[in-house]
Amino acid sequence: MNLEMLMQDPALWGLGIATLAFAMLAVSVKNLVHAVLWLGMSLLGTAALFAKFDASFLAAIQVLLYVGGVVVLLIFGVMLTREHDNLAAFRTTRRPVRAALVAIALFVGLVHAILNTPGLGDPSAGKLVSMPDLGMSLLGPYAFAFEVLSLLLLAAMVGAVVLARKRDPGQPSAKKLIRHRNLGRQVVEGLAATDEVGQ
Amino acid sequence: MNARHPGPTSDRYRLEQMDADADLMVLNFGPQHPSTHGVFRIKLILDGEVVVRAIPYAGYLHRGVEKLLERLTFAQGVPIVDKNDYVAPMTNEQALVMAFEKLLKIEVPRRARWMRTIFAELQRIASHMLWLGTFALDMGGALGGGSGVFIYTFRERDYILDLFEMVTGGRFHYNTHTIGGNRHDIPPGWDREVTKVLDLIESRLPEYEAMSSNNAIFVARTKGVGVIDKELALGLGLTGPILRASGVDFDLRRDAPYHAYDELKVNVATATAGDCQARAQVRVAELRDSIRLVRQGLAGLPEGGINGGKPIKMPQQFKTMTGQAYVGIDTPRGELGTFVVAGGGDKGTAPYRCKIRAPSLHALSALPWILPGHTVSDVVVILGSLDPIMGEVDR
Amino acid sequence: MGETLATSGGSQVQTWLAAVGFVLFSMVIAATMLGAAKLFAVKSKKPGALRDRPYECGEEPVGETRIQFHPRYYVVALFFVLFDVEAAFLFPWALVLSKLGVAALVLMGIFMAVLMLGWLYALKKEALRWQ
Amino acid sequence: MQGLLRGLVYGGLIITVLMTATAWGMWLERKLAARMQSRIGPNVVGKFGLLQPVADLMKLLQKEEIYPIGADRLLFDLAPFLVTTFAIATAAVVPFSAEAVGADLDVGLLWVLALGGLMVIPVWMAGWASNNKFALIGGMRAVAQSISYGVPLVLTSLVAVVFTGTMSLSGIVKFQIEHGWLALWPPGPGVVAFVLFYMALLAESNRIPFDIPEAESELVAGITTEYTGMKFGLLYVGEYVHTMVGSAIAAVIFLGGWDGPFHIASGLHWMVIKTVALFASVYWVRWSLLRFRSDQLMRLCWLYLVPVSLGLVVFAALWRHFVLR
Repeated sequence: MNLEMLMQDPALWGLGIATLAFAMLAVSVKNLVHAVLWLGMSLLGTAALFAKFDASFLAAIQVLLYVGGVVVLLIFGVMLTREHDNLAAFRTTRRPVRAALVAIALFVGLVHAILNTPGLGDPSAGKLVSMPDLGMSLLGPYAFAFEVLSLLLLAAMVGAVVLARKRDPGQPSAKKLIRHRNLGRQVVEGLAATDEVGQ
Repeated sequence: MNARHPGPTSDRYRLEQMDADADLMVLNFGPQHPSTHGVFRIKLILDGEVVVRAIPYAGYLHRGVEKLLERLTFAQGVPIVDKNDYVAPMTNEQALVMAFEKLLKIEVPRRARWMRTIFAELQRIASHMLWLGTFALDMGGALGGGSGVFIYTFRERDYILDLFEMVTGGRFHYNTHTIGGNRHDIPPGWDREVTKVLDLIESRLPEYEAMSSNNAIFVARTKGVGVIDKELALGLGLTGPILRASGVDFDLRRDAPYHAYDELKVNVATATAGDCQARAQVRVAELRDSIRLVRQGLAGLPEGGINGGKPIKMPQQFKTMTGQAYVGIDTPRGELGTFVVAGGGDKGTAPYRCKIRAPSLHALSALPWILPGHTVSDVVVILGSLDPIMGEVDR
Repeated sequence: MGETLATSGGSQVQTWLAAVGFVLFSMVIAATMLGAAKLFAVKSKKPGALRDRPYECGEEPVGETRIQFHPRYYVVALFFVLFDVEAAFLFPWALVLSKLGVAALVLMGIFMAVLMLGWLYALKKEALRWQ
Repeated sequence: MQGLLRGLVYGGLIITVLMTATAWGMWLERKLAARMQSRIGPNVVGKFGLLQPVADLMKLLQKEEIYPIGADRLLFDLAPFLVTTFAIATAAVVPFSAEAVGADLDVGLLWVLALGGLMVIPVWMAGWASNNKFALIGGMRAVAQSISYGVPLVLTSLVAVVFTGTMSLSGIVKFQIEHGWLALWPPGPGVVAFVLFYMALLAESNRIPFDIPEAESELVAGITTEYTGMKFGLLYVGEYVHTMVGSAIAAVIFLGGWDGPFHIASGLHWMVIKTVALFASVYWVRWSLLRFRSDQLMRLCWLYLVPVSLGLVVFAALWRHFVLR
């Protein structure tokens, strides 16, 4: 299996174009919820690509973690914003040139990395890596990285806890006080605007 | 919920406890909602799923009963109050009739008083049965275990309605109380039927308790939820099982006896926690005590007439009457009071003013105090534990 | 076909295609039902604003529906992803458990213990408390 | 392409049977519930009301489609479609017998878990797209609950992988045919894992006592509040199919799949019996219990189910390593 053969595979072209199209949709639609769902579709396309290259485990994990997990995380992220379905600011950037430069640099970097992957175009690279092999290498040569990863996950967990923790009620920050005044006004306005029946 | 109160929310759910990064949601709970026990509306202001503030609105079932009572003659008024507390209709009749009797200073025969006691306690059983079912429904939904309890308890309630049908011919609009006594005497063999039904209910009660009040999920849902403390209960004029669950040992049947309660011993059930679980416990205990009271009443039912002897001529008798009377009786929901001012209404043949003190209305007035800080799920449970009957609230 | 076990390491592409075919068929079923409904559903002659109003117990909806939600949902999702990532690493480990020595057990034990530390921390800080 | 064809053919067969089974599973549930409540249940359409599912389908097809004001029409339509699709597609890897399997993936277990995880997205979509507060709260609850119970679900499935050393569902069954059913043997971790898996299954398919997202006494009808006609029907069917497939998966992972007790007359029929029994038991639980509150549900999951299932994985690993060697 070399590069030329790959290039002539219609299924690969179809999946690749679909994945990219969904990705484009994800960054171009106005509606934030739609954007997240298109991103989910794009990730599903990636999973299909993995499956196409016989990386069963990776494909399943891609769906389990990215589509089932990260997309849900993003959905809840969207619910943390105030306007889910009309985010005009999402489309505009104040520094288009800088953004374009970053995007181009990233693209070039990725292409460079892909082209320099050892074994690309080498027929023997198509050999299957079975799941048991994966487990073996995870606990063999990459054991240290694996353990470091647990620390990374721990850090993420602690971060989540910090995010969730209620701030010390005795010492409210100035920003929070302002927010609470607004909340109080919301309560009062909510009552005033809707008490059409009586007291 | 007006300017005089600092706002029930102030000490229960402080704004400072809320997360600064979330919006409030205004959610209408009712009037057309599966668990408002009728047409009742609470406007909830939610922080996520937690109630910050609750504003109840009543009046969707207002029928102007009190005004009607000023237009109808005294005797005509009795059947229309049946619809007030439509779960225990007979108690409404009793309260109204007793107020008229007090106004007219009419002595009710002893047999009629005993019969009224039996009726009242049967109504209590029927009402609490319905409450148990609907309360389980609130927690288990129409698509779950709750509906099982609901259907079972409705079945038992139906048996009791059968008993009333034997006496009065009606299952809902009894109109069996007249000023000065009862209209229908109990048919022969009725007491055997009653005993049969009571035995059945008593034998099945443990099963229902296992499905509801003794169930671990039931306890988890009700314990510590919707606590009404003693001060709040007394301050809002709560009565009946809700007051007794808050640790106040007060029952009109024992403390200001009417009917035949002076001759029967009422065991008043109380609890101190004041939460939904305590209210459930008190009601179940009352259920058992009512079964005992009905049995005792049937055993000691005296012979004799059931009416005041000579019929009261309507409506001339009232024309010259003056004065006022208040009678409060303990219904399944609490103190149902009727206050009547005689003379003047509709050319003198009707009461000048008739005020009905509905226990459910007072119970619902506790909502703004106890809902804040609880979740939407708890709103349903708390509402169910107060056992409101909207017909009575709105009148 | 259909007989390959995980450990045998045979190509799965055809099996994946079969799975895709299965999914396609389920989509056809769902689409057929929706399409049939489009065909047979009655259409109101009087489309009314009142009927199309979102149900809010018979009252006019007050305030925004799509509001800013509480961050606690986000935190739960975060924890879910983290535990799922952990599980993702556990799966290959579980496959080779019988072939590896005690070292693999110990390594995985450390991995899980570190994560449970995070869980304990979350518990202690009541981050997973709902409400 | 040969694989695709196989998928379509087997898919056609399995899905048709599955949908039919689910339709009459609903009938069975209604009869069961009626019996439990001293009622009769459906008895008008056909003998014993057996044609009731058909009548329901006819009715739902004719109902008017209503889009609430402010609804996101695309997602509003897409949600029921995806719920049903995902629910059915989960069955692709389930081996109903040694032959009757749509696609015997080597990562079959992960396929099941991944699609089960995907289910939450259309459910949330339905809630969000309705522009209804009850639906939105229901949707948010549904996602929070499903992902929380997804953790013990994944971890208890891992117990099976630890014991069997394979992620293929038919591989798991074959292991059980050789070594005994996981729920029964080894006696300790297997049965606990089965109970936890069953609980997580109840939560994932939104059944009492974990039916918070569709708590009809508080959220009216949860995510389905604004849905009418066939779209409501699809959401409803999706839930039942999910329960049915979930029962089948539980039977495969823990109850030996198509293996008969003591290998007696192994075959498809045992799988059917086990699935229907589990399906009925889900509804037995449903019609007997009350409902938890959302925070109690979360606490139950994160405080007890997650650590217990993780401990179970460790225990299973030790068992596998030292006892089963």
